[in-house]
Amino acid sequence: MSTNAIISLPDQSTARIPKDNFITRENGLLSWLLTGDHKRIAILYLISITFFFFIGGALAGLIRLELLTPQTDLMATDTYNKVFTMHGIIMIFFFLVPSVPATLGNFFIPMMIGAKDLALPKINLLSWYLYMAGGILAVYTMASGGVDTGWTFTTPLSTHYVNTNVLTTGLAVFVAGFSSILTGLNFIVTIHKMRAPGMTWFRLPLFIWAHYAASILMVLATPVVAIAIVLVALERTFGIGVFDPIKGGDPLLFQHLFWFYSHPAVYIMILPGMGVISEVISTFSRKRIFGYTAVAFSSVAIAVFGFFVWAHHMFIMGISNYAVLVFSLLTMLVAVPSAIKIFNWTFTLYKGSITFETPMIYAFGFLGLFTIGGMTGVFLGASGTDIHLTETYFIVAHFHFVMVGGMLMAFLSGIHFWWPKITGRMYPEKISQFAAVVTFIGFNLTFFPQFILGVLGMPRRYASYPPEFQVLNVFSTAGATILGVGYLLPVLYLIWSLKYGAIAGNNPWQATGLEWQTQSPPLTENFAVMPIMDHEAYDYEWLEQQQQAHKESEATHAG
Amino acid sequence: MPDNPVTSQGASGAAKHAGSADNADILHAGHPPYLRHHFNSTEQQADTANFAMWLFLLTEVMFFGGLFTAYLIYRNWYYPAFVAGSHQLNVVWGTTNTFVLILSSFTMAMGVWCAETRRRKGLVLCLTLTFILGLCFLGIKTIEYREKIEMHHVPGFHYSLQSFLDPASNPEVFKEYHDQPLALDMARHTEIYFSLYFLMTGMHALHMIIGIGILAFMIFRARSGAYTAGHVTFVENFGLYWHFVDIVWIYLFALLYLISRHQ
Amino acid sequence: MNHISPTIWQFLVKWLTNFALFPPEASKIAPQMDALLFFMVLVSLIGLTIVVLLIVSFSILYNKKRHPVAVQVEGSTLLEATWTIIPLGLFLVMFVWGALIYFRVYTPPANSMNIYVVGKQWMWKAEHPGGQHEINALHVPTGRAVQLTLISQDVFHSFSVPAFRVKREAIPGRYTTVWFEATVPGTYHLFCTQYCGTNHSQMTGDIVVMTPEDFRKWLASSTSGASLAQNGERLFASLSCAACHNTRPDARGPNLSGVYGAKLPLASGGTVIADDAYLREAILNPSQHVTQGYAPIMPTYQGQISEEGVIALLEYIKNLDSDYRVQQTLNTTDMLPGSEGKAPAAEKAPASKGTVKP
Amino acid sequence: MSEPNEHAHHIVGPGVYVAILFALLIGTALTVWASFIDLGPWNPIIALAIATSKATLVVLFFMGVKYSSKLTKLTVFAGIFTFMILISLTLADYISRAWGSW
Ligand code: HEA
Ligand code: HEA
Ligand code: HEC
Ligand code: CUA
Ligand SMILES: [Cu+2]
Repeated sequence: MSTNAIISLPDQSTARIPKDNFITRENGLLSWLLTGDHKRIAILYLISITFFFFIGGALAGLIRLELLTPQTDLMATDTYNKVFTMHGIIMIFFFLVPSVPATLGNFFIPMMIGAKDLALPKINLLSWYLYMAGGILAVYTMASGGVDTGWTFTTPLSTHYVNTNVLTTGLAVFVAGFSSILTGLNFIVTIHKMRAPGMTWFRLPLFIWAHYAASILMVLATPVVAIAIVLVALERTFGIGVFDPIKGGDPLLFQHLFWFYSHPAVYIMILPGMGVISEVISTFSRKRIFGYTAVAFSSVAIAVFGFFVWAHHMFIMGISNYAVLVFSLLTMLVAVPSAIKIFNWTFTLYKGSITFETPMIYAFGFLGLFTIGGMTGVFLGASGTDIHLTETYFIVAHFHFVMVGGMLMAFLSGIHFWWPKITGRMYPEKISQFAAVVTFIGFNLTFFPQFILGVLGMPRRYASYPPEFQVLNVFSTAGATILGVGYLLPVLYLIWSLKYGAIAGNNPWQATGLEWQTQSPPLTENFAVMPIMDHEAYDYEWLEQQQQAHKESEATHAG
Repeated sequence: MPDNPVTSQGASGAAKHAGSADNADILHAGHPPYLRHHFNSTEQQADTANFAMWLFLLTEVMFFGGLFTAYLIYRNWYYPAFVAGSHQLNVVWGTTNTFVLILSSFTMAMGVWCAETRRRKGLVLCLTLTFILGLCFLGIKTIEYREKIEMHHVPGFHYSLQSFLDPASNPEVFKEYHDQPLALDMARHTEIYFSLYFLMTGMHALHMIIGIGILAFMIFRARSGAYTAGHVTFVENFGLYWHFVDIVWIYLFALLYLISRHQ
Repeated sequence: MNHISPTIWQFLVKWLTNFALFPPEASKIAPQMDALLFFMVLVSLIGLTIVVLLIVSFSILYNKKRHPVAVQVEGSTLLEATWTIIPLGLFLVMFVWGALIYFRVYTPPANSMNIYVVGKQWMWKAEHPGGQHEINALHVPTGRAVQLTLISQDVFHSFSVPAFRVKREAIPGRYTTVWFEATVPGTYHLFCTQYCGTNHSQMTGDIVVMTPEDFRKWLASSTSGASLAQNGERLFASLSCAACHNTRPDARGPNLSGVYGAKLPLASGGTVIADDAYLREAILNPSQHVTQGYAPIMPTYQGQISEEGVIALLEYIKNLDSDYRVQQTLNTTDMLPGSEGKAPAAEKAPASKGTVKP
Repeated sequence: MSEPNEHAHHIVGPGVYVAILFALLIGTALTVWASFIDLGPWNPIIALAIATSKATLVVLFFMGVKYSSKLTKLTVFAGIFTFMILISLTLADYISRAWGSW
C-alpha cells in the first residue's frame, strides 16, 4: 500500500470481524432465499448480476471473434444476429439496469439515510425473484434457439418477420421490468419516509439523490415498455394490427413507446453510477463535493429532461422533420446537466488531499470515458450528423463508452469502495489497481477504433463487412480480450479477499457517510443505535472531531 | 417524514433480534403486532404504505398511458372506422356498466370509511357489495364480449368486415344510426379499433379480476375484524386501486363507446 | 472550414482519407457534414483536454503528499454558471448547425432527377424512370441532384451511402425521400444500416458514380425496353383505372392529368398537395382523403399491386402532368440517347382507349 | 401511537361520498346525453371534459387527495405530467408528419 493511502486499518493482530453481523445472524440457504434484509438481497443480486454479466461478456467475446475477419466464418449470420441480440438484452436488462441500484443501492440506501431497512422488504425480495425469473427465462430462450430481433425489438421485424423466440424474450424483459419498477418504487418510498432524524434532503449523500432520480425514471418509464411488449406479443400471436402497416397500423408507434422507456433507461443506467462517483471522489480527495446543490439538482434535471428526448433515436426513421427539430433541441438541453456534473467532480479535486486507491482510479476512468461517450452522444443528438453516424459503429462506440466506460467503471469503483463495508475485508490494493488500469487500456483499445469505423460508415449489426475495415476490427477484438482479463481479475481477487483480505474495520477510507459509522459487515438492523444526523453530507471536519473524541474516550478508558 | 424515531423500536422482529443492541425497549408493550420492525411508528408505516400505493398507481397510469396514446393516434387517422366501430358497441350495456362501477367505487369508499371508524359489519357489507358490483361489471362485459365474438368482431379471429361494408346487415344498429357503408380500405381499419377496444377493456377487466380476487380475501379477513382494529392501511390502499380502475373505465367509456353517437 | 481555407481542407481530407480514418467525400453535402463533424470533434477534444488537464494537474498539486490537509470549498456560483453556459452555448451551436444540415439533406431541390428504390429482405431494387432496373446497385451521374424515393416491401431498411454522408430509412407503407449530388466518379459502398433480419449484413451494394456522358451510355445500354411510365400505362389499363379516370363528362373519377403536384380540395375540408406519398395513398387507401366533388367509390388496390406496380402507376400519373413532364424532360429524358422511342409514354398518342389526353 | 388513524389523516364522511356518488351518476348521464346530440367538433371535447371532471372528483374525494399530504398531490401531478409528455410529444410527431391524415 502506498504511503499516502488514507487507509487506517485496525491493528491486525487484535482485529476481528464482529461476530454478530448480517451474514452470521442466520444460517442456511433458506435464510438467504427468504430474507427481508436489504443487505442480503443486495448480495443475492450481486451474485446473479455477475453471473449474467459473464454470460453477456461471453457473447461479446463471440461477437468480437466473428468480427475478426470480414467474412462470416465463425458463425452463420442468423447465429451472429442472435448473439448480439442476446448480448444486448442480457447486458441491458439483466446487468446494467439493476447493476448499481439493486446491489449497492439496495445495500447502502437504507444505511446512508440511517434506516434499518428499505421501506418494503418483502417487495424488495419479490423484485429479486422477478429478476431471477426473467433472467432464467432469458437464458432458457437463449438455450432454446435465441432471438434475433436486436435488443430494440423493432417492428414489424419482430412482429411479422422473424420466427424466433420473441414471445419468451419479451416476457423475460417484461418480468425484469417489473422487478425494476419495484426496486425504484421501494427506493422512492424509502428515501421519502425512512430518513433518520436530522437527515434533511440537503444532507443526503449525492448517491441518494442520484438513486432518487433514477428511481423516478424506473417507476414512470418502465410501464410504457411493458405495454409496448404486450402489444408486440399480441401482434405476433393474434395479428391485432396496431403495428402492422398492412392493416393500417404504424410500426413507428412501437418505437415511440419503446424509446419512451429506453431513453430514460439510459439514465437509469448512468445516474446510479454517477452517485457512486460522487461518493468516491469526495472520499478520496477528502472534500465536500464542489457545488453539492448543483450536482444534486442536475440528477433531478437529467431525470426530468430525460423524458423529453426519446425520439432522438428515430431521427431518420420517418418521424416528422419538425419533431426532429424539437427533440434535437431537447437532447442538447439534457446533455448540459451531465456536463455540469463532470466539471463539479473535477473541481472537487481542487485543494483536496487526493489519494489513488482503486475506486478512485476507476472514477478517473469514468470521468474521461464518460466525457468522450457523452460528447459523442451530442454528435448523435445534432440531427445533421446523426444522419451520417446513426446505425453505424459510432453508436456502438458511443453507448459502450457511456455504459461500459461510464457505468461499468462506476460499478467496479463502487464495488471496490464498499467491499470492506460489505464483507469486512479489504481487497488487495496493488493487483486491483493493476486491474483497473488494464480495464482502462483494454476498454480504449476495444471501443475507440469503433468511433473511426463508424465515421467510415461500417454499419452495426453486421456479421460481415468490407475488408478495408478489418484493421480496426482486429484492434477492437484484441482490446476486448484485454478487457475480458481486466474483468476476470476482480472476480478472482475479490473472492480471494473473502478469506484472506485484511480486516477492514468500520471506516477504512475515513469516509463521512453514515454507512461508515457502523461496524463492517453491518448488523442486520444496520445500526446499534439509531443515528441522528447532525452535520452536512461530506463533512470531513465533523468526522475528524468525531474521531478525536473517540480517541480521547479510549484514552481515558485505558487510563 | 419520520418523527421521534429514536424512542421506539420494532417489536415483531424482537424475538429474533434478542441480543442485538437495539432491543432497548422491546418489552415495552403497546406496539400493535402489525408494526413491522424497521418502522418506528405505525404512522410512519401507514404513510409509507400509502405512498407506495400511489407510486404503484403512477406506474399503472403510464401502463394505460401507452394504450391511450395508441388510441388517440389511430382515432385521428381512422376516424370513420372508429365511429363505425363504436356504433357496434352497446351503449346501454356500457352506461349500465359505468353506473355499476361508480356504485362500486362508492361502496368501496364507504368500506374504507367503515374500516376507519371501526364498523366491522358495515365494512363487511360494503366490501361484499363492492364484490357483487364488480362481478356484475364483469358479467355485463362478458355479454358484450360475446356479442362481439358472435359478430366476428374479434381481431385476428376470422375478423369480419360485414357490419361495416354493409351496415344494414345488422338491423339493430342500423335502425339506430343509419351508418353509411365504409369503403373497403377504411372498413379494414375497424380492426384496429376493435384491437384497441379489446386491449383496453381487456386490460381493465384484468385489473377488475385481480381486484375482485383481493376483495374476496378482504371480505374473509374483515369478518374476523382484521381491518377494524386500527390497522386500515390495506383497505385504504385497496380502495385507491379500485378507484383507479374506476377512473380508467370512466375514460374508456367516453372514448370507446361515445364516439359520434349522434350520427 | 472548407469555406475558410480550401487548401487546408483539401489537405486534411486527403491526408485522413489515405489513412483510412475518414471516408471519401463524394457528394456536395459531404464537406458540409464534415465541417460540422470536425467542429464537434474539435470541441470535444478541447473539452476533454480541459477535463483531463484539470484532473491531472489537481492530482499532482493536491495529492496527499503535497497537500495533506484538504481545504473545504463549498462551490462557486460563477464557475458553475460558466460551465453551464459555455457547454449549453456550444451545444446550441451544434443543434442549429446540425438542423441546417438535416433539412438540407432531406429537402430535395425542385428539379432533381427522381429514382425509385424499393427495399426488401434482403436486396435493394432501384428503378430509373427510363425503365432501367438495378439490384443492389445504383448508377448516378455527377453534377446532378438525384432524389431517391424510398419504400420498403416488408420491414424497415436503411439506404446508406457513407461516401455521400447520406442515409434514409426505407419504411414499409410509405415513401421517404433523400437527395444528393455526387461529385466524384467512382464506386462507393451502399449499406443497409437498419437491422432487418438474417441477411441484413448482406444487403449491401455499389453506388456507381459516373460522368454524365458515361451515365448516358449506361442508361442506353441497360434499358429494358419500356419506361416506367409505359409500364404504368399498361397497368392503368389492365387494372381498368380508366373506367373511372377518363375525360368523359360522366367520368366517375377525377381527371388525373395535371394532378401531380396540384393542390386538391378535400371533401372533409382543407386541401392537400398531391405528392408521391399522397398519390400512393390515393391508390391504396382511397377513402382516406376523398377529393371534393366525388363519391368515395374508388376501390382500394391494397394487396393487388406490388410496390413496383404502384411506382409505375405513379410515374405514369406524373407524366400526365405537363409541367412535370417538362421537368422530367429536362432532367432525365435528355439523358437518354436521342431516339424518340424512349421518351415517356404520355408524349405519344394515348395507347389504350379512354386514356386521358394531357 | 395508540390511535394511528385519528391524527394520521382526515376522514371523509359518508355525506360527502353520497354527494360525489350523485355527481358522478349525473355526469355519466350527461356524457351519454351529450354524445347523442350533434355538437360538431365539441363532441369529443365535451366527452373528455366530463370524464376528466368525474375523474377529478374520484381522485379528490374517493381517493382522498384533497385531504392528503403535499407529497401525494405531487405524486398525482407527476403521473399526469408524464402521461401528458408521452401523449403530447408523440402526437406532436404524428400531427406534424406530412403524410398524416390530419
Ligand atoms: C448509459 C447509457 C447512455 C447515456 C448516459 C447516454 C447519454 C447520451 N446519449 Fe446515448 N445511447 C445509449 C446509451 C446512453 N446514452 C444507447 C444504449 C444508445 C443506442 C441504442 C441502440 O440504438 O441500440 C444510445 C444512442 C443515442 C442516440 C441515438 C443515435 C441513433 O440511433 O441515431 C443519441 C442521439 O441523440 C444519443 C444521445 C445521447 C446524449 C446527448 C447523451 C447525453 O446524456 C450525454 C451527456 C454527457 C456529456 C455531454 C458529457 C459531459 C460533457 C462535458 C464534460 C462537456 C465537454 C466540454 C465542452 C462542451 C466545452 N444516444
Ligand atoms: C451494459 C451493457 C453492455 C456491456 C457491458 C457490453 C460489453 C461489451 N460489448 Fe456490447 N452491446 C450492448 C451493451 C453492452 N455491451 C448493447 C445494448 C448492444 C447492442 C445490441 C443490439 O444491437 O441489439 C451491444 C453490441 C455490441 C457490439 C455490436 C454488435 C453489432 O452491432 O454487430 C459489439 C461489437 O464489438 C459489442 C462488444 C462488446 C464488448 C467487447 C464488451 C466488453 O466490454 C465485454 C467484456 C467482458 C467480457 C469479455 C467477459 C469477461 C470474460 C469472460 C467471460 C471470459 C471469456 C472471454 C472471451 C472468450 C473473450 N457489443
Ligand atoms: C370505381 C371507380 C374508380 C376506379 C376503378 C379507380 N378510381 Fe381512382 N378515383 C376514383 C374516384 C371517385 C376518385 C376521387 C375520390 C377519392 O379521392 O377517393 C379517385 C381518385 C384517385 C386519385 C387521387 C387524385 C384526386 O384527384 O383525388 C388517384 C391518384 C387515383 N384515383 C388513381 C387511380 C388508379 C391508379 C386507379 C387504378 C389502379 C384508379 N384510380 C381506379 C374512382 C376510381
Ligand atoms: Cu435491410 Cu438491413
Ligand atoms: Cu437516448
